[in-house]
Amino acid sequence: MKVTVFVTPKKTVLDPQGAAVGHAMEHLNVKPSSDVRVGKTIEFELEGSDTPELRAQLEKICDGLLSNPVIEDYRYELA
Amino acid sequence: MKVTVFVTPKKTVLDPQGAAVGHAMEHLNVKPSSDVRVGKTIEFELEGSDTPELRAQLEKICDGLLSNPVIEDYRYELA
Amino acid sequence: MKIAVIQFPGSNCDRDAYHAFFGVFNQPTRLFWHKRPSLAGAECVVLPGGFSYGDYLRCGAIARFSPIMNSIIEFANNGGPVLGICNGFQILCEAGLLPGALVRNEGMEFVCESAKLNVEDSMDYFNQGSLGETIDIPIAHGEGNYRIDDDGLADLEANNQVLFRYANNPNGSISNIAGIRNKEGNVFGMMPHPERAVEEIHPSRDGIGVIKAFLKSQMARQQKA
Amino acid sequence: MPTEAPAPNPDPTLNAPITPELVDKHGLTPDEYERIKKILGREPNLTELGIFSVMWSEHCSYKNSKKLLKQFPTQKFDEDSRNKVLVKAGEENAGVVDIGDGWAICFKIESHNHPSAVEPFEGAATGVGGILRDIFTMGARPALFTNSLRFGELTSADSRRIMRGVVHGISHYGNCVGIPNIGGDTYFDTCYEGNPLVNALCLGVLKHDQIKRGAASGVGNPVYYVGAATGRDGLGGASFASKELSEESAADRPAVQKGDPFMGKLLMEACLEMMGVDGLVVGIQDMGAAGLTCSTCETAARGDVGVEIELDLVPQRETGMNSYEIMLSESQERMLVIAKKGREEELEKIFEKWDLHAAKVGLVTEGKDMVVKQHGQVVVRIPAMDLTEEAPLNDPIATRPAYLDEIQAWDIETLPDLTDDGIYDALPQLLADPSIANKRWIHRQYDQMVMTNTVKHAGESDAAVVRLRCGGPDQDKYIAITNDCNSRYCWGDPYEGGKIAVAEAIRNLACTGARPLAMTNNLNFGNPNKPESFYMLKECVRGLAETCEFFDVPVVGGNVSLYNEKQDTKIDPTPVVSVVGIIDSRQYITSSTIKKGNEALILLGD
Ligand SMILES: Nc1ncnc2c1ncn2[C@@H]1O[C@H](COP(=O)(O)OP(=O)(O)O)[C@@H](O)[C@H]1O
Repeated sequence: MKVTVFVTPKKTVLDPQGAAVGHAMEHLNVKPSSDVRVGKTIEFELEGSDTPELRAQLEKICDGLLSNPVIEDYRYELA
Repeated sequence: MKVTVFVTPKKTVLDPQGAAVGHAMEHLNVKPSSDVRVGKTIEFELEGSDTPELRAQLEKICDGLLSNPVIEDYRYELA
Repeated sequence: MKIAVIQFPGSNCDRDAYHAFFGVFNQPTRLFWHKRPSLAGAECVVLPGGFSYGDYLRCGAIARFSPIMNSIIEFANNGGPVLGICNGFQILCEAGLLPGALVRNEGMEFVCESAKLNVEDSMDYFNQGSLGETIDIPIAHGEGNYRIDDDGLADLEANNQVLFRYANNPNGSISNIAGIRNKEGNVFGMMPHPERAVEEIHPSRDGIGVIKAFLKSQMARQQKA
Repeated sequence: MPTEAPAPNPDPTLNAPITPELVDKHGLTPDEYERIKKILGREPNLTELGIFSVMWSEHCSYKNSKKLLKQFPTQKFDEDSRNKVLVKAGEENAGVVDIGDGWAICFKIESHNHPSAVEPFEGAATGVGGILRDIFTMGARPALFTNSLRFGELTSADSRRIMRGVVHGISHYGNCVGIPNIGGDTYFDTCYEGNPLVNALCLGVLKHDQIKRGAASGVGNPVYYVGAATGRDGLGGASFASKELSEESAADRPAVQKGDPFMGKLLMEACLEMMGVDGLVVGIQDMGAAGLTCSTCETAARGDVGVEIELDLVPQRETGMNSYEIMLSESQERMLVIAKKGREEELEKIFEKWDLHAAKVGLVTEGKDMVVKQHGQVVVRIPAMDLTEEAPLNDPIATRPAYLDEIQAWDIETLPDLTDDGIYDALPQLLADPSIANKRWIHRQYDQMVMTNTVKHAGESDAAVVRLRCGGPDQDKYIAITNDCNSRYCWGDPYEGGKIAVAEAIRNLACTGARPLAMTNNLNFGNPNKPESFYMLKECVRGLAETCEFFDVPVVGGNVSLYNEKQDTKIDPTPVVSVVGIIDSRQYITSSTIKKGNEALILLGD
């Protein structure tokens, strides 16, 4: 099963990287009409199927290892 | 229009961050059955609608600024 | 040679490079802010180390689109000498003036230490005859892991484009590569900092030889042209 | 005369009546509240209460420690001596000491313990950013960082996580701004489990005539806000539950500030460039812990003038922020600048060059009030001097802990002597102790060589040595710096432990060839309201002060971090001492490594 975890900076947390990227985009004449937010994706395969146990395990690694709950949110997709 | 750009390390390129994450996951008893790849998402809003011109503009910033074609692939979604 | 040291927002070895080229080598040297439209007659360009644009996105990715980069690319394509140190090397790769790319160190940590480099026989002045077999030059980077595909690597080797290799690879670079040049021999990039090894108080003075080799090789090239 | 009451706040939640519960939540005692009412001649509104609460917190007012700190010598005894203190402790953001030939150094240490416990990476990184701003605010170009770290034992996974985060955070910020981190000390002990100490020091160089003050003056001079936009960062990290301010959930209000070293670097360069222009800057102050509040009232108080700002002009990262949130935000990388009237354009141009925004937010005014407006209406009016100077000074009770008698009665002679063979077992055990073992894993992550002035960095000598380029090639100067504190000794005997910390620092300097110049310190202690904890602080300070006097080493600044307690554990008293020395000749520089072998080893002292 393919797992993709999406980690994004919390809305209220400063995203200096996003700000710098937005600035650079303007230099290339693309003007975003919102803040730019830069997040992470983590992709990997897992043996097994979509069970509550597997989701519990996944949540354990998402919360703390793959994302920092103090400043980031996460969601994941199974395919 | 909401733009999300997904940037991932090319399969053939070493991903030290992914390797480190995979290793850490094993410490938490989650054993991925593949390499772990860490990518980036860049999210922002753009005025306008899904036209060939807009896509051309987007491609210009994706290729070179948002991703480095030597080591990364990208794709984007418009919503 | 009239030397331009480029300052990008977040460059932080710009003054160090200035001090080495002007203070130690007595070359006429000027700092150039990245928004300048031209190189104003500079004969040699140095892209210093640091964290241009905070290393956001990828090291060098945003600086590569700075206004002055157009002039630098044109300058380099016309055979003008360009030296990129650390972040400067990363910018040159992003700009396509040098092949390959630099990614996170294998150990995921920033590394600052004096590194032993094996000198390659690459071109005039950049060879064991003038630099010695090994030199000690400080490194300080978190993303110095040099990557290139197999064909690219074969090309580099076939054309003797590798300048230095790490004796003890600190970052996972392919083929222990620490510094390279372009095929033509006018664009140079290296992760180690030669400007940190030029004075008595520094851990070594091997940077003097490296900077001299760069200046001499470029003067010789220009005389030939 | 009562100060005129502000208009009702545009945000109705801020017009709530002040109840004893609200006062308590703001960490103010009923007595302190009475004092506030007396100063204002009326009840404060909620924004004003918030402002008093941060300014009268221990962090800003030193209300529990100020009396003790008065024991520290602030100037050299010898009136004609070289190396006088030019800016004394407490006068400005950091102290300044003469190093000869018209040059001076400016340095200070500061803690970021609690933020690092909550989010090790960001907490440590913003600690470095904060101390950096304190130094360049004085007009000095930063030349080095050092740091003192204390963690729980490495056998604990949580301590390892905190240590990794802290070290990465320090290296991330320091490496990015391009200032070498050349030394420090690190100890591991269970008493720091969950309560790590992260003390960061920055030292800068300047000429005497470049010293800038954090004082406002000249009625009509514009007040500028420069740097990052204000967000809701740090709110609720204070004492107030942010929930009561609006309906939004607390989860959306991070107490953790996030640093942006890239912005920090740009801000530093822009400010140094601006301060280099003759007469352009009248006063300057960074927005540290209490942000806009602290910088406006302190600049006004130091200049004995009034300052008026309009919050609508303050760059904001989030929408709908009310006056309480804006005034108390702890967003990083911001500065307040008072410029010379008529030269606005010059200033704005410099910030434009560095892609930074300089927003004119107010004026220096007649009178003595700090006035804050929002949407054109006055929402805060407080006499600035009273806010900064009239904070209560406490005399907490000190009681000697009983355990001290017990452990001091212990006789070392009761320990059996090591057998000859035992030595071979004991030595590797000692060397394997993380507090004694090599710290290369830490300092290898710090750029120790950027600026190319590092002569001896972490691991090479008892104190780190840097060259300061003071003008031409023959005008180089060399200084040494060391951080020290063995908290075990302070736990065993706070007075002697304090003395030992200073003496060790001075020995370290002597060993590198340096003469001590001045000291800064970071007092990391437990809750001062607990008599036994306060006793430890009191005795440690007495030991430190006496030793400083003995060696004629003035204290030019420092920081106090109290309340380092977590449930049932409290940290051992940890007065981190950092002494800077000057090396009169380059030949005196000595390292602590054996050179070629076959050298004689001589033991001095007993
Ligand atoms: N947190 C730190 N940051 C930078 N350098 C450090 C740090 N901790 C220790 N060091 C360096 O490592 C060396 C050994 O540290 P330590 O054993 O604590 O010092 P000491 O020699 O005072 O006992 C010293 O030179 C010190 O400067």
